[in-house]
Amino acid sequence: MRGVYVAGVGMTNVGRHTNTSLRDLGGIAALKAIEEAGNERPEALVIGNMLSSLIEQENLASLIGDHIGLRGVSGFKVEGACGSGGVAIMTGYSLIASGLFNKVLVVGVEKLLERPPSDVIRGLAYAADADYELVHGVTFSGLNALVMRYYMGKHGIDYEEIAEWSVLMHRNGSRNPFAQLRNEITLEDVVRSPLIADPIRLYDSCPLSDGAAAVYLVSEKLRRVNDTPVTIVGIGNALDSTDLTSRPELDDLLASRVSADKALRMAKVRVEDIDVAEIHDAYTITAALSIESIGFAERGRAPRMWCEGRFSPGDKPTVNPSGGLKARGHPVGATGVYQLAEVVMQLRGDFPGVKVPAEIGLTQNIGGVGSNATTVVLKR
Amino acid sequence: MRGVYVAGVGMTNVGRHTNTSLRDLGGIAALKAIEEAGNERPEALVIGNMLSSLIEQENLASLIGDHIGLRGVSGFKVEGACGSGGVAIMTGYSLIASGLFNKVLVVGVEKLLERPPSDVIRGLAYAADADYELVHGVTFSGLNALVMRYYMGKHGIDYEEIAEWSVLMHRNGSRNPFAQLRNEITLEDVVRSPLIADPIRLYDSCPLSDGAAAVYLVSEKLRRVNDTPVTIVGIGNALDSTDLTSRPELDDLLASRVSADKALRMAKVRVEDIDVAEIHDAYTITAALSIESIGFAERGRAPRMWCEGRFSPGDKPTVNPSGGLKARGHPVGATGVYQLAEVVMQLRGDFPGVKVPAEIGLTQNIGGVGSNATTVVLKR
Amino acid sequence: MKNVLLNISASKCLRCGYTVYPPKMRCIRCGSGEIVYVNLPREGEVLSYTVVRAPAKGFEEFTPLIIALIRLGEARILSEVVEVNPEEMKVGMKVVATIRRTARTIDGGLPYVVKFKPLESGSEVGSNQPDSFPS
Amino acid sequence: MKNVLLNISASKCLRCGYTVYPPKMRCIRCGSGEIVYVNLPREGEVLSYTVVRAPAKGFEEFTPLIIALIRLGEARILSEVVEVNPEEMKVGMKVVATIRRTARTIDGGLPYVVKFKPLESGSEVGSNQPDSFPS
Ligand SMILES: [Zn+2]
Ligand SMILES: [Zn+2]
Repeated sequence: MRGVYVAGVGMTNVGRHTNTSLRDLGGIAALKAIEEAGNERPEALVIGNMLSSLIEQENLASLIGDHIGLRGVSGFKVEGACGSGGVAIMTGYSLIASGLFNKVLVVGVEKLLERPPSDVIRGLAYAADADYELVHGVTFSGLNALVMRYYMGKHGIDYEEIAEWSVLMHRNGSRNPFAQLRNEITLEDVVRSPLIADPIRLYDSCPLSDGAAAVYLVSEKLRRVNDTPVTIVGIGNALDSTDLTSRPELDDLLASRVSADKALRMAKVRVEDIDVAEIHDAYTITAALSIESIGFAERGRAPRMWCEGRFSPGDKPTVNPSGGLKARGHPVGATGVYQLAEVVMQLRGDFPGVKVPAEIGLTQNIGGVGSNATTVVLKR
Repeated sequence: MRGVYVAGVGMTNVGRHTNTSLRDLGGIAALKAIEEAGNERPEALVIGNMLSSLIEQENLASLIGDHIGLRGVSGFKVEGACGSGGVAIMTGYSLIASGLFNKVLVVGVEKLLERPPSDVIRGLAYAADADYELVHGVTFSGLNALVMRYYMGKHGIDYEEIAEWSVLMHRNGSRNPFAQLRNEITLEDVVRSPLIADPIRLYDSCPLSDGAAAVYLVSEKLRRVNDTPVTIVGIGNALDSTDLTSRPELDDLLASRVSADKALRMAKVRVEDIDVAEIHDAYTITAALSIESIGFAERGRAPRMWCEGRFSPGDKPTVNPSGGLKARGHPVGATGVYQLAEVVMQLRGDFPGVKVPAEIGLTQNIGGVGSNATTVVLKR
Repeated sequence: MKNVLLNISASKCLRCGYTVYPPKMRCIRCGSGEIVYVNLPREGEVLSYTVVRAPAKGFEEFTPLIIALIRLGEARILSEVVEVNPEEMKVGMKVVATIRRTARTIDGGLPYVVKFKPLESGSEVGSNQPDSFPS
Repeated sequence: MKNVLLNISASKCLRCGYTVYPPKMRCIRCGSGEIVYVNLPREGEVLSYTVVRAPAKGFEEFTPLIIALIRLGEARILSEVVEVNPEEMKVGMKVVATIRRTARTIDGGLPYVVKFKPLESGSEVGSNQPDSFPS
């Protein structure tokens, strides 16, 4: 298989972009990545997005591609719920590895805050099973809450242990100029925040976000050794059910586990070798499950480990120096691309927030309650 | 680049599937293709779909994959408006050519008829520019009507010449057991049908459809010579603007033309060598533009040619022996996969409708008013 | 009519026996296509639950909304639990299926769905259920 | 206010001069990022038109709806034409921009947009326009 390299990245701030349209948001991130890659015209454009239907716009590759002068190139959108950014990277990787293209631009973009929150909450549940879950009014927070209560009971873990994750993420996010939530918080702030779906409180949850990120992928042929290009050495993606009920064990995120195994095997990297990781903490419980499924912790051990200082800056691996979905924010279809861009910047040494000295990095982006996951392993 | 072969196809009837859910529809087509390919478990699943958001369901790879026992495989949805099926094939092709997988199942599925027609008409306009076109209330028919009037004026073509396409398509469709419209019609029927967006009449337009189709792609390694497997020898995709207004010339479908050029060049096939083609005739005018952009006719010549008997069974190329979108129907994100499955069956000799003796076939699937196009060239 | 609506149909694999809800076309454990549909029992046990307090659009009148993951025989189901106060919910609680209306669909339909209530429910609590199924 | 709303802003490439509406961040002809925004003239000529008779949801009260592709100086725009009967529409007709309300947004907003009317419109025809902009 041909090698795939990251020649440039770009991102907008995560947050509320009232006066910036979807096409402008995607365009800004895209043009930054193109500029970093030496202003070469990409041959293909892959868009990651989940919910532009809420603002009545599909066909985003055409919309955003044409907006930035890419008329005539190849392109399309890919979607895997909140894991859309990850599958966009998987697609971009394969378009280059196949030999079809040498230069592919991957753009994740989401603009949720144009719509009222209750519409967005309903939209996010399109990741779940419309006929068997959404019909009962369960929200995405509610589905994660079912898993969280089960996990706490099974492993004997207190709410406060899990909630501590949020404190850590706000601390990291406070130093990331692209993050949506840049205030430090205390455990008491989390515990006192309103319940949104028991036992999940507001501060256990990522915010609703607008944002766009882009990565410019190139083949070996175009690799420019001077620029410390970062190599994608492993990539894996896997599906689990949309519904929670048919899973044999509620806290085993099969897609997360299988995608991580595939990516690590392909990269010939052991999980202990990872220096830095950006993982998918849509809720504090998601952080625990993702960390355990990747293999950074044994089952039921992650919260105690982060309470003991593990995964924080200085530890190996450092997890979510960006602040994660919790503090950087979660512009749904863009999140997987933000993660990749952040880890690339860590490997290059130019991430503008918490810096992690790193040779090997990992990203994991999850759609639904673990129903679609993509893991990427990168080396400098 | 590794060769990519079609080891199996499957499809449901096109039409109204009131008692079959989206997941069942996709599952039925998928399992037929898997069965044809010898019941081997695919390693990845690519879904083509545009408008499942209208029934509040995203994450279709997980939903449909898990429904048919593919838990743990890789997968995601791809979208390029009405060209979603074509870009799903492009994606499946690249997943195999890259070496990431040896067995990839591509499923196109759409279920529009659960929603009232005026909602579906609004949804189809998500292919256009929401901020600059949909805001004025223009429908997808309206956009195509603007192009049709322009084309008629520029080339001095009468309405009846264009409308004749519909008569030909109903004749072909009447022999296709999978087709939605299986009645033969006269030119007078078309001319007397109600105007939906002047000059487009009801019978100039494809129907609203439910349906699903699947193709099972394999690498060279798994090619089984006994089964007269069909090879994808060329594939091209290109973007044009979502908006109509920024295009230098309204009847030049750049994406159609560029994608066809790419596919033919890659296949080392001349356009004169094509025996059979399935093209994207969402409206009668779309047939003319697609036929001309591929190079089967000079600009402004296609309607006169089909009135003189060209493109009908017996001619080279025979175009749309299935009945096309006009009569087979247009289950939006599935259409491109139907086209591929139909041409594969023509090349194998087992298409159950109008048969075309053929060695080389072509498909072209278009999203928006030519804003995304995928062309595939196949050989037996 | 009520009895028919109360049938909760799961898929059971004839090869390995794995039984799941929602029903699937192929077995998710062994991949077999030899699937039969079986009715699940109407009584079950709460495995986990939540109280949705930030509702999706359309479910405002049902909020706070109790959602539970319930073991029903060999399978599990996700549904709403009614006729109980949020603070009375417990893992391990026994519940039984009933038919109630849920929120209007996007096209204004008023669907009736299977919900659950405590198996030996005492007096009906002040309920957020605007309508019960005509029996 | 009306004058500001009537500004129709296109992007013009400083390198090759290509001017397009809607405005783009990069030139679609030469790829240049040297783009300026220019106001298009308010008077133009119909290049093509249609009458939408099968409306998208929300536009029922505006049906039949006349939509035209209009040349405005160096660029083209797609918009509605008002104050004219469908049978009076012609390619080559001169039109001028005006501000009118369009259908409610999905969230119930009542947006005003640029529409066009015949340049030397005679008496107002029985219009399907429920509301005109307060001048
Ligand atoms: Zn089984
Ligand atoms: Zn230019």
